[in-house]
Amino acid sequence: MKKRIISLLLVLAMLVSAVAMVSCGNTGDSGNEGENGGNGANKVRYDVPAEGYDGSEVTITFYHSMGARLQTVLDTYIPEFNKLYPNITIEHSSQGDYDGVRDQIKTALTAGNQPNIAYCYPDHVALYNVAKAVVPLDNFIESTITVTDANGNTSALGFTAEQIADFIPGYYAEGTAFDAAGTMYTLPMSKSTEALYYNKTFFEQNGLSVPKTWEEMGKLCEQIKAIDPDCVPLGYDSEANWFITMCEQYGSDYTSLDKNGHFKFDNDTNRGFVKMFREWHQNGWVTTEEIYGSYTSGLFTATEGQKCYMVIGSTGGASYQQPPQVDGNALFETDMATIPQVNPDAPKVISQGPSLCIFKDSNPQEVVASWLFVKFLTTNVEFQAAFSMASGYAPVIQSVQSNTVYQQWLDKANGINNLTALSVKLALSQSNAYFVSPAFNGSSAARDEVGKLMQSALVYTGSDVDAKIKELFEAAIYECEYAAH
Amino acid sequence: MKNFLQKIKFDQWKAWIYLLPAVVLLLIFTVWPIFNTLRMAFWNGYGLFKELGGELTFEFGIKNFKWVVGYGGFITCLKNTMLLTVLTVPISTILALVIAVCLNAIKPFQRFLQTIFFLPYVTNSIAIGMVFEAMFNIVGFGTTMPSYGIINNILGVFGMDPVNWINAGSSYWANIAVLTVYIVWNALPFKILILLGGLQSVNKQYYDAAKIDSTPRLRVFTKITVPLLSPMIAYVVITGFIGGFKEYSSIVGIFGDDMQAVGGESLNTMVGYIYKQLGANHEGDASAAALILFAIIFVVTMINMYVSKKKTHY
Amino acid sequence: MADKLMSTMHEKDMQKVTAMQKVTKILVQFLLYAFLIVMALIIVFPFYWMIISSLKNTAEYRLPVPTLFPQEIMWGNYLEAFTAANLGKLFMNTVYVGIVSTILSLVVTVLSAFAFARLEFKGKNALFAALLATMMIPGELFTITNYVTVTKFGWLDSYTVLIVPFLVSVFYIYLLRQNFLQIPNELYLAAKVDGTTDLKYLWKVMIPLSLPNLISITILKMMGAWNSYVWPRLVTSTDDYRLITNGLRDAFTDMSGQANIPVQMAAVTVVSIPLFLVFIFLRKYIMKGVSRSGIKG
Amino acid sequence: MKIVLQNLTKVFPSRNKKSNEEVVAVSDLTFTIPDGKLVGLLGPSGCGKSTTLYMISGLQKPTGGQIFFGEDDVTSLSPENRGVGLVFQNYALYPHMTVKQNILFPLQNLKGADKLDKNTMLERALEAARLVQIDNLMDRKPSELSGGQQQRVAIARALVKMPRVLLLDEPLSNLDARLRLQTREEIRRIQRETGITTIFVTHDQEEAMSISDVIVVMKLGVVQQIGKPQTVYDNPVNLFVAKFLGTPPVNVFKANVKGGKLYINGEAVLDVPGVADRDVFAAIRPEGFIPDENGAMTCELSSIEVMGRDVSIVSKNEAMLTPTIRSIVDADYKVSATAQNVKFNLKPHKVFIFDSQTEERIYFGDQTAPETGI
Repeated sequence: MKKRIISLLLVLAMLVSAVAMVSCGNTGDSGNEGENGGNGANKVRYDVPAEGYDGSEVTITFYHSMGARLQTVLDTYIPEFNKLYPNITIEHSSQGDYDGVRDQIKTALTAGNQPNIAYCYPDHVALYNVAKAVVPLDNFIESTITVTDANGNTSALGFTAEQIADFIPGYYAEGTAFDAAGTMYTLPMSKSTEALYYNKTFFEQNGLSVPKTWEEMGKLCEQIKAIDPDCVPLGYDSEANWFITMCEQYGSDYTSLDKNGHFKFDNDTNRGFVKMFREWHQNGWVTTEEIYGSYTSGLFTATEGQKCYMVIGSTGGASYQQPPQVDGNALFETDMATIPQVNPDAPKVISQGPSLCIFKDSNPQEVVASWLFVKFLTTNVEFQAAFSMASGYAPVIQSVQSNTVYQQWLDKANGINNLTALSVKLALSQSNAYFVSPAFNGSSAARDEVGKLMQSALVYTGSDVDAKIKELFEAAIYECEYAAH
Repeated sequence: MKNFLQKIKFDQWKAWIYLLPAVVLLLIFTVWPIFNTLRMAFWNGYGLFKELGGELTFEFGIKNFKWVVGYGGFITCLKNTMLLTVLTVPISTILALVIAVCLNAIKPFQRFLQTIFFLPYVTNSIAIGMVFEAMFNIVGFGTTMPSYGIINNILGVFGMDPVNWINAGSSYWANIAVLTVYIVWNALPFKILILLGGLQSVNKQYYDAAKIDSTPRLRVFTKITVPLLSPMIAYVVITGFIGGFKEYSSIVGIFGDDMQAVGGESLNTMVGYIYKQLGANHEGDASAAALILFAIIFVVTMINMYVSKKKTHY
Repeated sequence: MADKLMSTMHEKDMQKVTAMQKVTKILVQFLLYAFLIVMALIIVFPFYWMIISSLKNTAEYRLPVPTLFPQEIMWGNYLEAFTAANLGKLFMNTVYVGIVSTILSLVVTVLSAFAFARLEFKGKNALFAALLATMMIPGELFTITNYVTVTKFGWLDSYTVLIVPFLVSVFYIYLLRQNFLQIPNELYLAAKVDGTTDLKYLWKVMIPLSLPNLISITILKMMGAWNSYVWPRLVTSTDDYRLITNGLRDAFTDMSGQANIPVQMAAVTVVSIPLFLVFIFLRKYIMKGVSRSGIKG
Repeated sequence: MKIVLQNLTKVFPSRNKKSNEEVVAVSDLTFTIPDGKLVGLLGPSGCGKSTTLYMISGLQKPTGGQIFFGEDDVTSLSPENRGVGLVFQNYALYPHMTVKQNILFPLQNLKGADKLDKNTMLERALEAARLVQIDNLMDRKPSELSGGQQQRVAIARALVKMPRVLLLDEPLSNLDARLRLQTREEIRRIQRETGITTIFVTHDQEEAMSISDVIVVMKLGVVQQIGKPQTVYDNPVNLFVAKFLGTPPVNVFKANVKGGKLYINGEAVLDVPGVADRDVFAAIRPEGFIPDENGAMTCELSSIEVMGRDVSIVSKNEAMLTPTIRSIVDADYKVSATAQNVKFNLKPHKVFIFDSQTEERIYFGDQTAPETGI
C-alpha cells in the first residue's frame, strides 16, 4: 500500500509540475515600437523612450563567436563600461562561429528568447528582419536625449557628428544595406577584407611584379606555371566572394533589393568571367579551397611537394599565410597587396567581419542599455585598438590609427612573423574600396548558389562549356527564386 | 457482481495513473509538435518568422504541398533517398545475415569477433563521418601532385587506378558508392546483433535434423535458416527502410552542408530537403514535406508488413 | 518397400568419403574465418584510422601518402583535447544527464509497459496503436516546436531541458510490453489472489524477469545521451550544461576555421572508449535484450 | 544391416571450467544390433542411452571405440554420409514447412545414385505418409497438428528416404497415455513392414518391453544386460536390471543364505542348494507369491486390491527394502481382508538372489546364467 501511495504521489507531482511549467512560461513580447511602415522610402523607426536610460538595473546578453583571446579583451573592457553604467550587467557567450550565432538566434527568436546584442552579417540581419526582431538604429543615432553616467558627466544618447565622421565610411554604410530607404540596422564592430598574399621572395627571385588587374594576373599565372610546372600559381579561398567581387568590379548585376526580382546575376558579363576563370582552372593556374580539397594556405606554406605562390584570402586569416620556419629562419617572405581589379583606378574589395545588431525586447530599458554598450564598443578608441591587435581585424573608426600603442603595433608589421599587422595596414589603406551587397530574405541563398556555380563551372571538363555555364546559371537562379519564395 | 464492476472501474483509472507520466510527456513533446506540423503544413506560405513578424494571416490550403512537389530539386531528393534505400537495405541485410550465420557457425573467437562487429554501434557518428571522408579524400585532385586517401592507396596495391570518390568533379555513382559503403557500414552492427540474437534462439535440433538428412549447406541456409529467421529479417528490413528514408546525417558527414561533391550532382535527400527548408524559413514547406515523407514511409511500411506477413512463417 | 533402401556404403568409396569430409570441413572453417576476418578488418578500419590519426601530428596527418602507423606518437594530442575542450566538465554533464534520464525513463517506461501489458482499460489498443504510429513520423520537425515549448517553460540552459523532453520512448515501451506479455498471466492472477499489490508484483516479479531488457534499455539510453548532438546544442549555451559531443564539434577549430584533426580524433577516441567498454562488459545483456525483444509482436 | 558398437566411449568435458571433472556418459560399450531388428535402449535418465543413439547417428563423436554399419567402420563419418533416419524427441519438424514439404525435404537432398525425379519423390512421400496414416494432413503446418500427428510426421520424414538405420529418441515421451499405447504399436508395425534396423531410446521399460526385439539395459554409461525382453525379465543379471524391469516392480528383501536355505526375516523361504552362507538381496517378482495359510513367508497384510482377473495383495515385512510388498495372485485365491497376516509360498524361478556387495546374481536355480551381450 505504501508503495502505491508513493507512486501516486510521484505521478501527481509530475503532472502538477508539468502544468505549472506550462502556465508560468513567459507571455512573449511584441515590444513597444512605433513603426511607420517600412515599404516606401521611409525609414523604419524605433521609439526611443523619452527618458533615455533611466539607470535601472538590466542584464544584457551578447552572442558572439569570439575565441578565448578576444573574450579576454572583451572582459577587460566591460568593467570600463561598468564604470560609466554600473547597473548594466553584460553577459556574453560564444556560439562557435558566425553560423552558430545565426542558428542559435534563429531558434531563440521563435520562442522570444533572443539575446539583446549579437554579432551579425547583413544576411543574418535580413533573416531576423523577417520576424521584425531587429531594432532600427536611426532614432538612437539621431537622439539628443541626454544621458548621465556614473561620473556625473552628461552626453547625448545618440552619436555626435564627429563620432559619425570618425567611422570608416565604407564600414558605416554596411548598416544601411537592407532597404531602399537606408534604414540603419547594424553598426560595424571590426572588419576584414580579402587581400592578395604573395611569396615576395619567389617574386623577387624571378623578377615578377605584383598584378594590379585580372589581365595581369592571367599573364602572371602563365609565367609562374612555366617556372614551376607542378605548382598552382593562385589559390582563391572563397568561390562566392570571388563571384560577388567580380560582379562589383565589372559593375554587372548581382542581386537587388527590388522585391520583384532579387536575383539578377544571370547575365553575359558574369557568364563571361566564369568562363574565363574556368579556363584558368583548367590550365592549372588557380584552385579554390573546395576544389583543392583542403585549405589553400596549406599550399602557400607547403615546404615540399606542390606549392602555390599567391593566395587571395581573408585578411583575418593572415597568420596562416606566414612563411614556415626551419631552425628559426623563415623559408621566404610573404607580402600583401590589394586584390586584382577590373579597373585599378576604382578598386572594389568586399567588406567582411562582424557587425552588431540589437534585438527588440519587452523592456525598452534593455534596448537602451544595449545601445549604450554597442555605442561603447564601436566608439571606444582603446577597445577598438586592443580588439584589432588581438584579432587581426581592422578597427572601424579612424581615430584608432592615431592611438600611439596601435601606431607602434602597426609599425612592427612585416611579412615574416607579423603578417597580422601587415594585413590590418592594408585593410586600412583601401578603405575607399569597400562594398557590400544588398541583404534581404534570400540573399544568403544567392551567396551559396553563386559559390556552388563557380565551383561547378571551374571543374567542368566537358566540351560544351557555354551550354554548361548557361545551365549552371539557370539552375542557380531557380534555386535562389525557390529559396526566396 | 457490483463489486466486480467497481473493480473494473478502479482498474480503468489505475491504468491511466500508470500511463500518466508517459502520456503527459508525449502530449507535450510529441503530440503537440505533430499538430503544429499539420497547422504549418496546411497554412499557405507559412513561415515562422513571417508569423512572428505579424505579416501572416491564416489561410488554409495545400499551396505548400504544391510548392514542395513542384520544386525540381524535390524529385532529386526523392530519387536519391529511394536509391540509397534500395541499395543499402538489401546489401546490409544480406551482409549482416551472412556475417551472423558465419559468426554462429564458429566457436573460437566468436565472442571476440562479435564484439568487433558491434563496434560501429558505439561510435560517435560525427567522428566516423570525418574518418570516412579522410579515407576517400584526395587532396589536390586534378593537379599534378595529388595525395590520395587510404582507399585509393589500397586500390593502388591491387594495381588499380585511383578513383575520384568524393572530390571535385567526381561522378554521381562514385558518390553513391561511398555513401552506400558508409551507410551499410553504419547499419551492419544493429542488424548483425538482431539476426545473431535470432539465430542463437533457433532450436539447434533443426540443424541436426538437416544434417541427418544430408542437407547441403547452401540449402540449409536458404531452406531452414532464412525461413526460421524470417520474423527477424522482416523486422530488420522494415526498420532499415524507415531508417533509409530518413537518411541525412551520413551525407552531411561526408559531403558537408552542400550535400554534393564540388561540381557534382546533388545528393540531397528528403530529410535534407526538410532541413534546408527549415533553414530558409519555409516551415510550411518543411512541414508539408515531412507529411509527404511520413506518407511514403507509412505506405512502404505497410507494403513491407504485408509482404512479410506473407513471407514470414509461423 | 525394403527394395528401396538407400544405397549402402559398399557402393561408395569409404575412404574417399571420409577424406572428402575432412577436407570440406577444414575448407569450410577456413573460409568462414577468412570471411569473418576480412569483414572484421573492414569494420575495424575506421577505428584504427581514428586512433592512429589521434596520435599523429598535423603535418604527418596531411602527408600525401598516409602512414599506417604514426612516425612520432603524439600523446600530447590527448592532453590538448582535454584542455582545449573542457572535456572534463562536459564529460561529467553527460554522465549526470545520462544517469538521471535513464532512471526516470525506466520508471516511466516500466509503468506504461505494465499498463499496456497487464491492465485492462478502455481505448488501450487504440492508444497503443497511436503510440506506435508516432514512431514513423520523422522527428526533425519536432525540434522547433519543442524548442518553443521548453523556452516557454523557462527550461533553457538547465539539466531539465536535456532530460525531460526525451524521457518517453515509444520504442522502449513497446519493447518492454512485449517482454511483459511473455510472462504468464497466471503469475499475475496468482499474485492478485494472494493480495499482492500491483506495484509489489511489478517490483518482485515483472522487473526481475525482464531484467535483461531493462539493462538493454539502460545501455541504449546511456548511449543516446552520449551521442546526442542537435538538441543539447540548441538548448544549452554554457559549458555548465553542454554535453560532450557539442564540445567535440566546436572546440577544435581555430579562427580561420581550420580544424586540428588529430586533436579532434583524440577527443573522439576518448569519447568512444566508455561506450566501447560498456559494450564489452554488458554484451551479454545487450544480446539478450535484442534477441528477446519479441519481434514476433 | 547390422550395427556393431565396439568399446564405444564418450567423455564430456566438465561444464564448470574451474573443476576438471569429466563426465563419462558412455563407457566401453560393446554390442551388436542384428539386421532388421527393433532394439530398445533402456535405462534411467543419465544412463547414456541418448548419447549412444547420437553417436550412432553421427551427431556426436565418440571419444573412443568404433561403430560399424555392416562391415564398414563409420566412426569418423559425418551424419550426412551415414544414411540414417532420426526422430527427435521434440520431433524437430520445420515449422515453416507443410507436412508434405517436411517429408519431401530429405528426398530433395539425395544425391548421386539415390537421386530421384520429382514424381518419384511425391510418390515416396505419399507412401511414407500413408504408412503413418497422415496422408490426409499433407498441407497442414506442424503447428496445426496434434502431438501424435507431429510424431508421425517426424517418423515419416525419417523413413521416407529409406534409411539403412532408423533411430528414435524417446519417441513417445511427449504423448498422452492413450496415444502412447497406440503409437508404439504403430512403430512396431512400421518397423516390421519396412524391415529397417531400428534403435529407439526410452526410459519407460514397459514401452521397451512391449515392442522391442531386443532390449539393452544401461546404467551410468555401462551396459547391464542385453537380450529379448522376456529373457531379460525372467533372468536378470543383477539387482539393477531386476528392479528396472517389471510393473509392478520387483519386491526386494534383505536376506541371508544359511545351509543352502534362503532366510527372509528369519524365515526359511526357499531352498538354494549350492550357495555358500552369506548376506544377500532377494528379489521376488509380484507374480512369484502363492498365498498359502501354511506358507513359509509371513507378511503383515496392509490391503487387498481386486483388479478383475487378478488380486493385488499389499503387505509389509521387516526385511523389505521397497516401501511395500506387492504381490499379484489369481483371483481364485481367497485372502481375508481382515486378517492380520498373510502367508506365502514362493515360485522358485521368480525369486532372484544377489550378492549383497556386488549386487550380482549368485543363484540361477534351473536357469542358465544369462549372457550380457548378443
